[in-house]
Amino acid sequence: MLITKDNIYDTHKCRLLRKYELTEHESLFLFRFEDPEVAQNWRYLPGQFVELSMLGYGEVPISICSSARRMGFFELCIRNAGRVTDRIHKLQPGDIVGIRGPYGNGFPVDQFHGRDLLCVAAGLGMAPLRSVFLYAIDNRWLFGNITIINTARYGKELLFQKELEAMKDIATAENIAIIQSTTRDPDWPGLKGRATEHMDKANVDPKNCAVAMCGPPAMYRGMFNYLVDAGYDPRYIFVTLERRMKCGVGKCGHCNIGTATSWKYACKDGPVFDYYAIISIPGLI
Amino acid sequence: MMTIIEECTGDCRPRVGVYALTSCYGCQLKLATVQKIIDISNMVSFESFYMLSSASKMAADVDVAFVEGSVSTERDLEELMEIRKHSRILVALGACSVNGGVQSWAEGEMDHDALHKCVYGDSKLTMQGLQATPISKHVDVDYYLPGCPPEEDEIMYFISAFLIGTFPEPKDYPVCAECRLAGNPCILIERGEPCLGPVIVAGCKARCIGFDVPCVGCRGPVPHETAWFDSLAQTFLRKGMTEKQIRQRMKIFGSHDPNIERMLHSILGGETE
Amino acid sequence: MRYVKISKENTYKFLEHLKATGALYAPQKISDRFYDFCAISDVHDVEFEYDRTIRPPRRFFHLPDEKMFNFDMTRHELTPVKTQAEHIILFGVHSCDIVGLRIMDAEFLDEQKDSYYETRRKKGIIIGLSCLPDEYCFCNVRRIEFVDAGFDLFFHELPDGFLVRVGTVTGHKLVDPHPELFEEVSADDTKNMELFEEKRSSMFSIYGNWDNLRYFLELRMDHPMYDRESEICLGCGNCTLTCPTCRCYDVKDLPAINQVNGERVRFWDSCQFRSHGLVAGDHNFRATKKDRFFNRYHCKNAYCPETTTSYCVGCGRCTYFCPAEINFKRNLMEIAGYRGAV
Amino acid sequence: MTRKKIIRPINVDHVARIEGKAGIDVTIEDGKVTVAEMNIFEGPRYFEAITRGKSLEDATAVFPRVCSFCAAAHKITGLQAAENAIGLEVSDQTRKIRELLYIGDYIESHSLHLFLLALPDFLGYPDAFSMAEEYPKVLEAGMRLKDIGADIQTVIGSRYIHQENALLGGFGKLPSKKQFASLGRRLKYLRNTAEEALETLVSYRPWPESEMSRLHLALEPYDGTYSVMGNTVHASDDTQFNAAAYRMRIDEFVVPHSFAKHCLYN
Repeated sequence: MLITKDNIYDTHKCRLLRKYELTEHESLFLFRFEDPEVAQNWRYLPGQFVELSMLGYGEVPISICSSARRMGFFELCIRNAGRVTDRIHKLQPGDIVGIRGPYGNGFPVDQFHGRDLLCVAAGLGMAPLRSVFLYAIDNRWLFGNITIINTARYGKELLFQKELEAMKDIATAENIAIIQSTTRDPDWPGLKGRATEHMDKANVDPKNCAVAMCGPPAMYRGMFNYLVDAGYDPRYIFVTLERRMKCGVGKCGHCNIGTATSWKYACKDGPVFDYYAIISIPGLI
Repeated sequence: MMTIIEECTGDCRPRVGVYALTSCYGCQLKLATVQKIIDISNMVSFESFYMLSSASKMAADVDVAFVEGSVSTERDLEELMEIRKHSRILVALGACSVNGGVQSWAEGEMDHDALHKCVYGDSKLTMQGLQATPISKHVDVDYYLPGCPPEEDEIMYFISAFLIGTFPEPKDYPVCAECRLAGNPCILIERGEPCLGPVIVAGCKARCIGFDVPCVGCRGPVPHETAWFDSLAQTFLRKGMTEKQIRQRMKIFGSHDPNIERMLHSILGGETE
Repeated sequence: MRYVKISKENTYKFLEHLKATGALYAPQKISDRFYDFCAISDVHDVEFEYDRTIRPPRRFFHLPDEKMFNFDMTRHELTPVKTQAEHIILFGVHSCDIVGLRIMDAEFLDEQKDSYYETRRKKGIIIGLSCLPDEYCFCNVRRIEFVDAGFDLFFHELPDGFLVRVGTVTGHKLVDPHPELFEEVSADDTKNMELFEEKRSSMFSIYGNWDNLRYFLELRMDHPMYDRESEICLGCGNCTLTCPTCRCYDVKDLPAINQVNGERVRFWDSCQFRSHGLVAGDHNFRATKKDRFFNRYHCKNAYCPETTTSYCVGCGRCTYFCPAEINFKRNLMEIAGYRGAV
Repeated sequence: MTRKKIIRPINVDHVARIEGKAGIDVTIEDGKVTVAEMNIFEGPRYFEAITRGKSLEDATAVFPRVCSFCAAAHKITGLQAAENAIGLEVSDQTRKIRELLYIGDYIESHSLHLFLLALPDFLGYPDAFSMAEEYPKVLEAGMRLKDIGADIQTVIGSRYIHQENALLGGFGKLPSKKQFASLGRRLKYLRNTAEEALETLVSYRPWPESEMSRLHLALEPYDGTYSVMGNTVHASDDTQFNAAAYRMRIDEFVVPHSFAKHCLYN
């Protein structure tokens, strides 16, 4: 639920509770709203994002990567890649930031209920998909079998690698397949190769499966071909796109995507799009 | 919220050095005459600022060094190397430092010997001059403040941002953008005058065009290879300018741009001289 | 709709009254060839026959440069800057620009209302003015040459004055206090308006409609026009900054020298600039000049459901104010295969 | 027994609080100065060379960049030279407004020099910042004088360093009557400030007297108002010559220790 102030660009204060280093460049930040009323009522969907504001530095859109079931708290996985995120990485527990949102459509998880779930992530794409995956685990009874494929170029770049590794104990008992793979790392002891190369290990039924993907456009192209050939229902294939969502509310125009007949704002109409929306926008991926 | 200040005794203010190589001293003058200079001098400690202070050191240990001027003598080069060694952040201040300045106008036309002969004849000097070059040809530069001279608001924005541990996002769009917002009529379209607005980086709020004077390009070409000299040369040709005029005009402040020669060549052919 | 008539002399008197109501802006000549909406001190400076203003009317409601918040870094607080609530009266707005403002409304006053825009827009009074097209105009193929909403009053030129359409309650309230300035519309006046409209329609350089344009744009995405024209393009952003419907903006924080306070400001941006499509890690979604050039052709020709038009209103600014003389109309016609004078 | 010769060299490597880079070498032998050299090691920028063959518009745009403190002087001189070369007469109005621009520069650079660069010497401070607390009033007065000089240039010339709004034959756009009137009001209002500040300034210490014989050159003004623009040069030895004949009266020569040339009047 979007709780805005009179001014849609105004923010809510949030306190940083914990910061975990995930990789060399990415860390996980746990925040809590300062205002108890906001903390009580703030809801979000997996795949939605917030605008995080560091006064004096600027605002950045960050997708939420925690489970939507845990209320009043949320986690953001942030890569240190610019002026603002560099400042965020210097935050200490107890520090305050500004948050507005959540924005975007998010994954339509209601439609996923009763189906198997396949999550495919590459690189930083694991951040929004962790939210979907944790949602499914927290609502385990609503889903069939679950498979998550997490890939990165190198082992040290694999996001949430340890967290997923630790889940392997319960995974088998819960019909969850966790596949982690690297594409370029010669020293990586585990699986190697792109997501498409491990699809044979997915324990889902293509005919009754929802797919959530996040990664670079090249991955989408490969996966789309594979999924459609393998008989997955295109209506349940969803991807999330990255753009520069400066305002988050469809005003500033930086995240516009598409061509003349399907002109969209990634922040408002997306960032999650289904298979048919993607193939209707020529040249998008 | 700032990172915890390490234990410091005495003066904990950030240390600043202001240095000049070869230039007109206008950038330092601009820095020294911003309205809030006293506020700045309270927030930072000027370790070196020869133009204003006799308590200056050449290459003091500083957090940020502003360097104005081009490298035009061997001594400049030595000083620049020293400055870089003693500075955490090095800022190129102004056109000479960023782009080589007007002294690079003859770049590609006359070499240093020819320049020297033209001004000093056969007289020998004890000091060695060099072909003027931007400082980025010799050392790593952390930030650029373009302009001849730089604008007050950009200097203030940089210093304020520096004080909280960041830097302003550099502009990457041309003067035209600010000119339209200022409501000036376009003198390039209307009168066909050689306005360099389309290829020069914004920040001056189209100061000169506001006075009906075509842009001479003192802020230097738009960075990130988005200064389209070739397109503008085509436009200028259509407006009736000669190849020589176009080349000269664009090179006043842009002769060190890595693309200018290639782009002009594609439209105008080789040098006509 | 209510119709009244006003004579030319009374129009000046009416403008005087408007000036007393709020800040009056109207077209004025600012150089040999260009016009702009200027603050009017002498109503006789108002230019009734102008082609197009260099700056679009949206600038009165979505400021080119706007302070959004003051902030305090130690208290972590944003304080919204209150927008000035003075009446802004725009006189002499052509129908293309009126539709332009309606498109702006559709974008800024949707379910997520931009309060800065909203406050000013609510205080805005829009008075339209009929016009004759030049070779740059193509509002007719955009189906908006005769606007039917989005104005408070609309002045149609007659040989001896103006026929005024009253569009809103605000419009009535402007007319009502001055019965001495207005008269009833006669049959002759209506005939004269008809003649004017006839003359007007005959002056367009192209006819028909461009409803299927957007489909051709997609079917011919690799058209050589993009390569050819983007090569000439200066990437200066004039087309987008003069456009009455472009609304991209960027936001930045300006910290003060005291390390405590600062301002969050926004300013007009353009998709023709490199940083527009830039995301973290230096990846750019519109990395080349051609990508950015292409983007505008599609963005402008997308469909705006709220106004049932494309985002391009056919005002001709992007061509008229292009230093490289790139002709938007001609290029679109080339892609879609439309015939007609360029 | 022969007395050993006492040689005392004094080297100032980098003179502070001046515009430009210079050092001073002085050698004293037996109480007598034998060497006194001012080294201008500020790099050469070859203005005489780089503007050759360039269009007048472009060249005159570059000239103010010779020096930031007196940019207006270089700009206007360059324009006048170019106009002379092509036989272009400017209107009286243009000449008058140029003079005003020039005077703005005078006010600005002189107040800067006196209050920001020279004053700390008389009061025993390394710079103006460190005397700001003790002597806020005189510094503030100086800065206000500098501001009016800068604003005159900004209003007329577009900015106070490297004015662009002074072109061959005239100006791009002239300031409005209102702007001129407002400058006039401010100048009148500042008259007292200026006088007080100057009195304070001279009260700090008697100005050094020099008994050396010197020669000064000055322009005879066009209309007897202020000598910043004119055609005739007067020397303090009562000689005079036409500015166009400067090459005959002033000899420029190169000294090996300085990038700046030296001059002799004859």
